[in-house]
Amino acid sequence: MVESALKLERARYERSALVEWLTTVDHKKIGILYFWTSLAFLLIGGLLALLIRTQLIVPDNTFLGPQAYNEVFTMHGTIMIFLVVMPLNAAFFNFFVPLMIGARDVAFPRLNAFSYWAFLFGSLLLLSSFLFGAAPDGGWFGYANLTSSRLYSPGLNIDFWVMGLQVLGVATLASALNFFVTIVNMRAPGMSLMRMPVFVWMTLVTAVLILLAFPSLTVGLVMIMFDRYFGTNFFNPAAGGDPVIWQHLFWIFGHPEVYILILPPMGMISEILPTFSRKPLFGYTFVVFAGIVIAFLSFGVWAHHMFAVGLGPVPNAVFATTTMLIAIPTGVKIFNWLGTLWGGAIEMKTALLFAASFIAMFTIGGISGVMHASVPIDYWQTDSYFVVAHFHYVLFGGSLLAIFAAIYYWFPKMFGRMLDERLGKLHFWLTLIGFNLTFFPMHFLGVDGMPRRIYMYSAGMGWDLWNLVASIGAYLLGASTLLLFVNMLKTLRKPADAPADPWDGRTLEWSIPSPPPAHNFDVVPVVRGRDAFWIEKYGAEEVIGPAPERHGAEAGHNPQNPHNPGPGEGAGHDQAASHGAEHHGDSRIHLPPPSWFPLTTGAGLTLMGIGMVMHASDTLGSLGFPVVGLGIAMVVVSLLGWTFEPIHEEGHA
Amino acid sequence: MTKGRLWKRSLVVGLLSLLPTIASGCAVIGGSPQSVNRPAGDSMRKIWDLFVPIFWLSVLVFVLVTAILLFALWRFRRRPGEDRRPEQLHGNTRLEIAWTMVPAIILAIIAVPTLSLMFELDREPGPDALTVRVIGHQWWWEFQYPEYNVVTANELHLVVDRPVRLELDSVDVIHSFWIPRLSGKRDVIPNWDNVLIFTPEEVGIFPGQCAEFCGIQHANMKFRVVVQTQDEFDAWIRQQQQPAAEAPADPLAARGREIFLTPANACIGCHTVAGTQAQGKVGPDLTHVGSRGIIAGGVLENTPENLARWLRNPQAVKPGNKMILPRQLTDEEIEALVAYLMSLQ
Amino acid sequence: MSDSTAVGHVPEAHHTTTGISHNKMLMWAFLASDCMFFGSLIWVYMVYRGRSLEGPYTQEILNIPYTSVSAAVLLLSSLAMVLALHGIQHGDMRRFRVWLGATAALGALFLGGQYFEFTEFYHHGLTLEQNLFGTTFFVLTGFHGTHVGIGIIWLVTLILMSLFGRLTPANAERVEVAGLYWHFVDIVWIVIFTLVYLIPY
Amino acid sequence: MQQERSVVERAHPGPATYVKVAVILAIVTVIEVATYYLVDYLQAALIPILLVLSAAKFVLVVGFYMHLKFDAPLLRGMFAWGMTVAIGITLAMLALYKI
Repeated sequence: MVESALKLERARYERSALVEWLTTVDHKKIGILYFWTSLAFLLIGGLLALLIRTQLIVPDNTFLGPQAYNEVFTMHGTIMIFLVVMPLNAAFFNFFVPLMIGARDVAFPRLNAFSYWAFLFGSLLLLSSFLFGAAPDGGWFGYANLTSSRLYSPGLNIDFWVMGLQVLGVATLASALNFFVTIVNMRAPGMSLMRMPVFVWMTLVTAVLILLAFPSLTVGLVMIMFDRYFGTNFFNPAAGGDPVIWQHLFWIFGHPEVYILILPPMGMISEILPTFSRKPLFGYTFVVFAGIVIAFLSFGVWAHHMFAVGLGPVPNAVFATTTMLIAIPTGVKIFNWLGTLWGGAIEMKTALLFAASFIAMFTIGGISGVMHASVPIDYWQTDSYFVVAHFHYVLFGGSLLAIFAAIYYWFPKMFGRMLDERLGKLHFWLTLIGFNLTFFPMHFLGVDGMPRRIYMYSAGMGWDLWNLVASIGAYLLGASTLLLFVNMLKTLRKPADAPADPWDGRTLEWSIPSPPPAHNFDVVPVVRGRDAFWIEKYGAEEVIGPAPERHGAEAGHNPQNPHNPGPGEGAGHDQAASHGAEHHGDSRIHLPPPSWFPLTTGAGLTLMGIGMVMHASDTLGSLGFPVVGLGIAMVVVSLLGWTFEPIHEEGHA
Repeated sequence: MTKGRLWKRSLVVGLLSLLPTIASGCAVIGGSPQSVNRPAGDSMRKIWDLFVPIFWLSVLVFVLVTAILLFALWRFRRRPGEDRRPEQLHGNTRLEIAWTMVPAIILAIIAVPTLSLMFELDREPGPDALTVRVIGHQWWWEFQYPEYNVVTANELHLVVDRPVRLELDSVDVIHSFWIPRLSGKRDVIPNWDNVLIFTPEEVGIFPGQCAEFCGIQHANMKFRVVVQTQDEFDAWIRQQQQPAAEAPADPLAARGREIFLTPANACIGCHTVAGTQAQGKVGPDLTHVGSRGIIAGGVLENTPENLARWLRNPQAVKPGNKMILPRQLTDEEIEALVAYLMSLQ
Repeated sequence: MSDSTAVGHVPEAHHTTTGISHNKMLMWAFLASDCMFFGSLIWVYMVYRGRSLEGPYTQEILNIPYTSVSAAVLLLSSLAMVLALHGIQHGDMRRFRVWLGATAALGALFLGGQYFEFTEFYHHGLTLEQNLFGTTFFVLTGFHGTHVGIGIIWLVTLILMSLFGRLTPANAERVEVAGLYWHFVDIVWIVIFTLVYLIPY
Repeated sequence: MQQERSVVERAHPGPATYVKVAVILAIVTVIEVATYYLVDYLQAALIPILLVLSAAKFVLVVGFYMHLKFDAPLLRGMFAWGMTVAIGITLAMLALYKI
């Protein structure tokens, strides 16, 4: 009956495949859009990295000029952070958070689609700068007053950067609001906060970080924009302005941003290690709590990016202390992952190899981070290649290795096909070797006093060998990443035969077919403990009580399924799902209909950014503000259409 | 080949391929002109002495974590065909407390010397300190010695064992002043009165460079520090205090002087030669340019050939730099200018 | 579905885990985020306070009695907003429309006042480019004004929707959410009024 | 939960309370503006007085008009978190710039 109801629903919105993707509000499809888009950007960002390493492979190289090099390293950083790691995290949020909490969709499906389209268009705006020969060239950190003054950065380069990031910021905020509400408000009955998978927890924490960190970036970018467009003095020393204000605004955003990039991957690791060790996460409460503490502290450490600015010893001492404090919860997480593996029955799948290598590589990055917290040592290491090594161990050795693990882990659920393990293992070993070959020598270059962001170095500096090694490593790393793509493309040509639960999974997404049906769950599951699906599979030996811990406003009942056992009655039914399914032809599963308005709103927003960039150009200047006006009109009309479109926002209702 | 063997073999290959990197790393790092592990100033020496124990502590932590990780992976691996479900262990509060405390204690141990050294590095030097005003320009450095009324560029002369107090300022964007072997960095920010204090402890020439991205030629915003004995330094100061020679005896240099001072050639719009009508403040002061070891923000050794190369096309040598010639100089003019500039000793 | 009629009358809030509706939670999360937005603008203003290199300076130009009236207007609009919400929650659509109209009108009055204030300042030589005070003042109060403007558009949309029968007491919560936004804009002005206008130099 | 909900609904204040709050807000505003003319008498006390008064207005609007006093603790927590971070960072910046 469920099927027939769905078919009816489907028929009403029968459209061509393209239109279906353009108007989809299904969180899984949006997740897949995020997935492929950010993987495409990974290729671009990786290519830029290879250009950087090619330029630096020998001293006095003239492969790229200084202007091209500055554009390349700026875009490499900006792309990898905003266009690759964040949206890859978002791909997994989108696809898996609703599945893991037993929901049929996110709280605001159309807002979710808007997030994606604004992300895509904002990214394209940023990338289109290459076509105009005006790629951003001020670094991903865009330090004022180099960037805020048209005297020091004429041309459209920085304008593209500011406008692109503003659009991406709106997309990110919308997405964070959505996932915050989804996780807090749409959990299946029995899924109390302390039963949520750690990945969901880290998504929640990340959403909070985004909500509180991004406004600071937005305000900073607004100020750069006003300085560049309207002659304001925010960062203008000639009028008494202080360019260091930008650094504060940027790093108040920027340090939480680091955790926005690394906490979701930590969540992925916390799902993958237990699955392949067939053991629950060791110290769940501590891992979750550590994540929350990290999030809280991350707003009090920003000036450790500014130790060399000369804030004075007292502020530096304060920020050094908070920075060292934040290392403690990080250490707790690492030990708990080791504790998870200990005593397990570890299956050496590719996903596990990546996840385990994350622990080791992230530890290196974490330790060098502690070195930077020591202010005098930071006076040496900051802006040297030592720091480049450090944050690549955190963001590649951390975030990306975990994301690779997550790809191998969740690909079957997303696409219904198992990735090739042989290719996967080859990918793993080449990545691990290539990664260390690329980035470990950068520590040595830091010791040898090589500063960051230099487009060339002279032969006499003694930096030749390690730059050569790093470049060779980078080519290896590039090749190994291609293997992932080969693997995915090869796998996608195979028939979709992945079982629902290929890894003996522990969380709810493995309880439904691979790939999941549009409505996710035939019947909203009832959760009887952590690792909800594991408990359903192997019985209640591990059940931590039949969900008595919920109380007050936290308590949920299940109006969709009044016959379903409430959280208190659920224990004892081995298959809650099949139990509920008999009861009703659920005519109330209705999925939100597709909509064009998210796409047009995102396009209108981006049009505003395009107009601002045009306004700064020599040739199209007079068209700029009219285009901005057009963009605003498009946003307003789309939002009106959005408001009056006849649907219920709640996808699961 | 079974999966287990593939895994083992790959592990061995992986580790072996890492070993040479790490082993040779220890042999081939340090010893370059900007290597911080050979400190030549008190400030960097103290930083390095703080770093070394923290480094070994870090190695210890990493080895420990990795050893536990690899052991656990090996010891608790699932063999082919094995299908066991281990005990579903959820945690251990005592362990948690322990591994919260251990990092906390390690960090506290690191924090104490960190904070004390940080305050020490900022301590004001005694009255005998040499004060130099360091001014960052896109993309070269200006050094002023207010005590001696001397202005120079790209080459900072200091006295061995005499504390120096550098007052840092920028005329355009943010730079960062860094002489790796002598001291840590300090940013050079417009309107900020930043100070960098240290004492050079070795005679010699130490390269440094800008460490904050400052635009297209950030990579070539280099300088060198010449640490001298007091006598050498005094001699250098005396030489720098001389006004530029009136009219050079050498006719070629005299011709160069004439070209240099012709307003239409625009040299004097940017450069100063003390005692002439050349009083521009945009580019480096050239009063004693002939006495310097490097030119063009440290890109070139100061030789007649390099100077000629620079004058022929500064944009080819250092693309994007601010020296724009109003017209291409002829070879004859360049020769004369080189003769004149090299005569400014 | 017959058994769902029992819950059919209950507001959609009951469909959620926490009992708080999605929309309301979204708005509160957004407001928490907006605290950081205005917080950032405000701290930059505070840091630059009194650091302008040339006039016109703050104390020469701010007109406290004038702005006090503006501030009172915005406070009154908040009162009108809760009364409108009370109206729709109790099924009184006329009362709802009158008070919501009053809210929007008072908001518009505030914006008009801000417009005249800005023009006046421009005539006295305080522009965006003139000095740090002009830069920070116009951007901070301008962004607040933009928030008020968006709020007015929102309120007017709600009135129109109610006239076309698209807004009924059953979805009074939409008004509550708009009200949360409106009151937030009001409290931001309470802070700005104190920090920018009243605290002397 | 049902019980708590009904409590919430009962506690919602009516128009009389709203008007009372508005009157208090008006009075506080008048006092604030009055302090402006009493700068010479209040001197150092002025800034604390103004901060307390505006905080009072802030709390009144958030508590009564935005119903936070009567609404779910979760919402209070969310808003408090945002305010805490914003105020904390503002104070830190004021300290860094020695204001």
